[in-house]
Amino acid sequence: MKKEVPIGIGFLVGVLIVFEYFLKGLWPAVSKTATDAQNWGSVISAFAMGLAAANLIVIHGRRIKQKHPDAWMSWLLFAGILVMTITGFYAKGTAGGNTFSFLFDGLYLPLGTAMFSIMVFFIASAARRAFRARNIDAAFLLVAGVIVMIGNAPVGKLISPWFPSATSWLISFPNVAGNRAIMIGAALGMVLTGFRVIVGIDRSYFGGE
Amino acid sequence: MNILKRFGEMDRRWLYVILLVMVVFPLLRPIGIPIDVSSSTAKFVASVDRLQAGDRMLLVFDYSIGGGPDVDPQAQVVLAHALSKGVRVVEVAFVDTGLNYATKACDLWVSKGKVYGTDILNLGYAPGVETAISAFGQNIEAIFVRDVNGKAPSSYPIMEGIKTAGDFKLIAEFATGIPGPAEWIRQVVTRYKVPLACGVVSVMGPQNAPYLQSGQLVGLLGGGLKSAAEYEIAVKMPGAATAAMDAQSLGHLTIVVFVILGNILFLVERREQKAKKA
Amino acid sequence: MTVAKTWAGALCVFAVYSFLWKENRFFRAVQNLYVGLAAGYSIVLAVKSIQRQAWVPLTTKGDIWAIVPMILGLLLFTRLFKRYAWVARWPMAFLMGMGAALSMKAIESDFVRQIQASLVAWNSINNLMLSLGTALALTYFFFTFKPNAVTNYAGRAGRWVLMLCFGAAFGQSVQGRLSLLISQMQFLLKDWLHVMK
Amino acid sequence: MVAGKQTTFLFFVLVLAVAVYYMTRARTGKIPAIRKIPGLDAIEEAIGRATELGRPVFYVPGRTEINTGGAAQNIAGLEVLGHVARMTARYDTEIRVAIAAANVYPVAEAIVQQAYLEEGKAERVKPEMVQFLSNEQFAFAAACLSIMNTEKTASVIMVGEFQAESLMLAEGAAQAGAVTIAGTARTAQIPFFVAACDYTLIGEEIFAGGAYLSKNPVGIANLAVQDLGKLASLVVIIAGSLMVTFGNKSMINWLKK
Repeated sequence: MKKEVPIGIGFLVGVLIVFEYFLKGLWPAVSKTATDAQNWGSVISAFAMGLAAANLIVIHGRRIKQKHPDAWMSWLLFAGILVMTITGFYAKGTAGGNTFSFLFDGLYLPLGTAMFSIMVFFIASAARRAFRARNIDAAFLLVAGVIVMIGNAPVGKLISPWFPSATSWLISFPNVAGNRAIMIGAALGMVLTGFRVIVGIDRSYFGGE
Repeated sequence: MNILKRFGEMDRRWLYVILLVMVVFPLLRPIGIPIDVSSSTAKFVASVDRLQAGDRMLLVFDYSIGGGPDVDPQAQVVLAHALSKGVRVVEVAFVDTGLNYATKACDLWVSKGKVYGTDILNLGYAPGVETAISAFGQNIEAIFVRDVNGKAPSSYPIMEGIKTAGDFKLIAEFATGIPGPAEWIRQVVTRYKVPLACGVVSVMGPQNAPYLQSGQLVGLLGGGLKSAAEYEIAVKMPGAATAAMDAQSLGHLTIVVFVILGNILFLVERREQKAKKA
Repeated sequence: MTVAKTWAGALCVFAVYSFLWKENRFFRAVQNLYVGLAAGYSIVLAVKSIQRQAWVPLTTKGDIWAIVPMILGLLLFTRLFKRYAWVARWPMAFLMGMGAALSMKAIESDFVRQIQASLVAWNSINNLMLSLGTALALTYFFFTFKPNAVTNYAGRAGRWVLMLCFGAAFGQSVQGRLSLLISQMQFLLKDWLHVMK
Repeated sequence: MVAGKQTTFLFFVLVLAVAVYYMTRARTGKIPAIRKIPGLDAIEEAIGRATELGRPVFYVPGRTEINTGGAAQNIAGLEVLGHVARMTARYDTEIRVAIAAANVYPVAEAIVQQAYLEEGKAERVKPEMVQFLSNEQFAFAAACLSIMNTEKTASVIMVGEFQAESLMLAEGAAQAGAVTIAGTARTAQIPFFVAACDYTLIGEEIFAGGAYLSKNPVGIANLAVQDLGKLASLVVIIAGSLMVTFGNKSMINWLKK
C-alpha cells in the first residue's frame, strides 16, 4: 500500500499520457481519458495550493506560540491571508469588489512590483564588485553582455550603428547555437528522468523507502 | 586613479542614487532618442496583421506581478492592435496573478464599447501549469466549465466552433517564467501546429530565440518593455513603453559604465598586488 | 478609492525600497503581509478552480468521476498528520507521473525539432555558427566519454560559444530589471506625484 | 502512429532502449567513469565550513512546481538535497531548506526526514528544517534573504530551476558572507550565478549532480545514455548539414516524418 500503490499510480498516469501522445491512433478513446486525467491533475494541484497555505499557517502559528520577537509579523501574515481570502470570495465576475481591488491594486501589486524592481540596484552594486573578467570565460561573457546592453538601448545606434547589428548577430547566432545545445541535452534529461519516475526506479520522490 | 579608488570604496547606496537619477531625469525631461523596430518584433506584428476581422485569437496572460511591468505593455498593445483590426480575443491565464491582468484588460475594452462574449471573453485561471495547458489544449471546456462570469464558454458567440486550442487562428502568449513558450510549444504547438507568438520578459528572450529560428514561434517579443516600445512604434500606438525608452538608454549606459570601471579597478588592483609580491 | 490605492501603493514602494538602505523591520513586515496576501489570493483561486473544474461538473452534470481528483486532493492534507502522511504519496505520485510524462514531450519540441533546425548549408559564417556552434557546445556537456584531444578542444570552443550565449542573456537580464525600475518610477511620477505627462 | 511523430517516436524508443540496456549493465557493476565536476566537489567543502563555524547550511531546490517541465531540474535539486541532508545529519550541522512550490514541499520534507532517518538522527528532525516560504517569486527571495541574514548561514547551495530571483539569492548569500554553490539549467540565470557565486553548475551539470554525488550506478548509466544521445544529435547535425550543403535534404525530410 505504501510503496506499490504510488508507483502504480505514477506508472499508469505516465504511460497514459505518453501513449496518448504517440500512439493515440491505435486506440482513439484514450484521448478522452488523457484529457480527464490532466483535468484531475489540475484539480489536485489546486488542493496542493491549499496545502502550501496550511503549511504557512502551521509555521507561523508556531512562531506566535513560541512568542518569537517577530510574532506580530506573523499576525500580519494571517491578516493578509484572511482579508484576501474573504474579499476574494466575494469579488464576483470580472469586476472585483472594492475592498478586494484595494488589497490587490493598492497593496499586493505595488509590493510585488516594487520588490522586483529593486533588483536592478543589486545589479548596479554587483556590476562594481562581482562582474569581473577573472578569466577568459568571464571576459567573453562580459564583453558580449556589454555589447548587448548598448545595442539593445535605442541610444546604441547613436553611439555606433555597429552595436545594434552586433547585438542582433549575437542573439541570432551564437546565442541560438548555445541555447540549442542546452535544449537538446535538457530534453534528453527530461526523457530519462521522466522514465525513471514513471517506472518507479527513483522512489525517493514518493517519500523514500 | 583617485576617483577610481573612490568609486571602488564608495557606499553602494551612492551607486543606487546615481542609477535612480539617470532613470528619473529622462522621464521628466524626455530626450526623444529614435526607436527602431527589430525583425523579431516585425514578425510578431505581421502575425497579427495576417488575421482577418472576425478571426479568433487566444491571448494568454502567464505573468506574475513581479515581472508584469516588463511584459504587460506588450500584451496591452497586442490586444489593442488585434481589437482595432476587428479580431476577436479570448483571454486565459495559467499563472494566478495573470488573471488579474486579464480581467483588467477585458474590463477596459468592454468599457470602451467592445461586447463581452462577442469581441472579447475572459475564461479565467486554471492551476496545474503544464498539466492544465495540455488539458486546455485538448478540450477547453473540460478545464473551463465556466468563464469568470459563471457561464459556460460555449454559450458565447465568440466560442462558436472552438473546442481545442488548435481552433484559434493565433495564440499570443505572454510570460514571465513558467509556463512560457517552451511549455506551450511542447503541449500545444507540437500537437496542433497552431501559430504561436510569444512575448516574454527580457531575461527570457535569448533562451527562446531558437524557437523563433526553428519556426516553432511565428513571432517573439524577446526584449520586454523595449519590444513593447518597438511594437507601439510599428503599429503607431505610442504609449508608456515608448515613453520609457530614454530612461532605458541612460540606465543601460550607467550600468555599462559601472561594469567597465569595476573591471579597470580590478585590473589596477591586480597589478598592484603583483607589484607588492614582486 | 483611486487616490487611496495610489497612496497605499506609493507607501508600499517606499517600504520595499527601505530595504536598499538596510534590512529592517518595516521591510520584513510588509514582506509578511505580502506573503499573506499572495497566499490568500492563491487560496481563493484554488477554491474557485476546484469549484469550477470538479464541483460544478459533479453537482450539475452528475459527473461522478469528478469526485476522484477531489478525494486525491484531500489526501494531500494527510501530510499534516505524521501517522497518515504516507497516504499523501498517492496524489503526489499522480502529479509526479503526470509531470514526468508531460515533460517527456520535449523529445519532439526540444530535441528532434531543434536538430532539424540546425541542418543548414555551410555557406556562410552565420550558418556555420548555427550548426557547428551547436555541435561544439554539445561536446562541452559530454560527461562519460574518455577525454581526448578532440573533445578537449571542441569542448573548450563549445564553452566559449556558451559564454557568448550567457553574455547575451546577461545583457538582456539587465535590460529587463531596468524596465521594472522605470515602470515603478513612472507610477510614482505619474500616478502619485503627477509631475510626469 | 500520428504522422509527423514517427521519427520522434523512433528516437524516443531508442533512448529508452539504450537506457534500459545501460541500467541493466550498471547493475552488474559495469559503470562508466565520469569527468570531474568542480562545482559538485565543492559541496563537501561548503558543508565542512558550516560545521566548523557552527552555522546552518541553506538549501534551495529550485522554485518551480513539480508537475511542470521544470520537474527534471527540481528533481536534480532534490537529489542533491538528499545528499546534502545526509551530510548535515552526519555532521550534526543545521540545515534550512526553502521551498517555493506547494507540491515540492511534501517531497522535500520527506527527503530530509529520510536522510536523517538513514543516518540514525531521526530525533533531530525539526519542522523549520524545511519551510514553505511563498510561491510568489520575490516574496520567496526576500524571505530567503532574511533567513540568510538572521541565521547567518555559512553556506548556501542552490540547485534546481531558478528564475529572476537568482541574482538576489546569490548577492544576498555573498552579503551574508556565505560560500555559494549554484546550479541551474535556466540559461538566463546562469550568467548571474557565474558572476556572483563561488562555484557554478552549468545547465546539464546539475543533472549529472545527483548521479555523481550518490555514485548511484543507475544515475551514472543515465548520464552515459544522455552522452550517447548528444553524440547522436551531433552526428546528425554535422552529417545532415553537410548533406544540405550539397543539396541533399533527405535528412531533414526524415526528421519531419
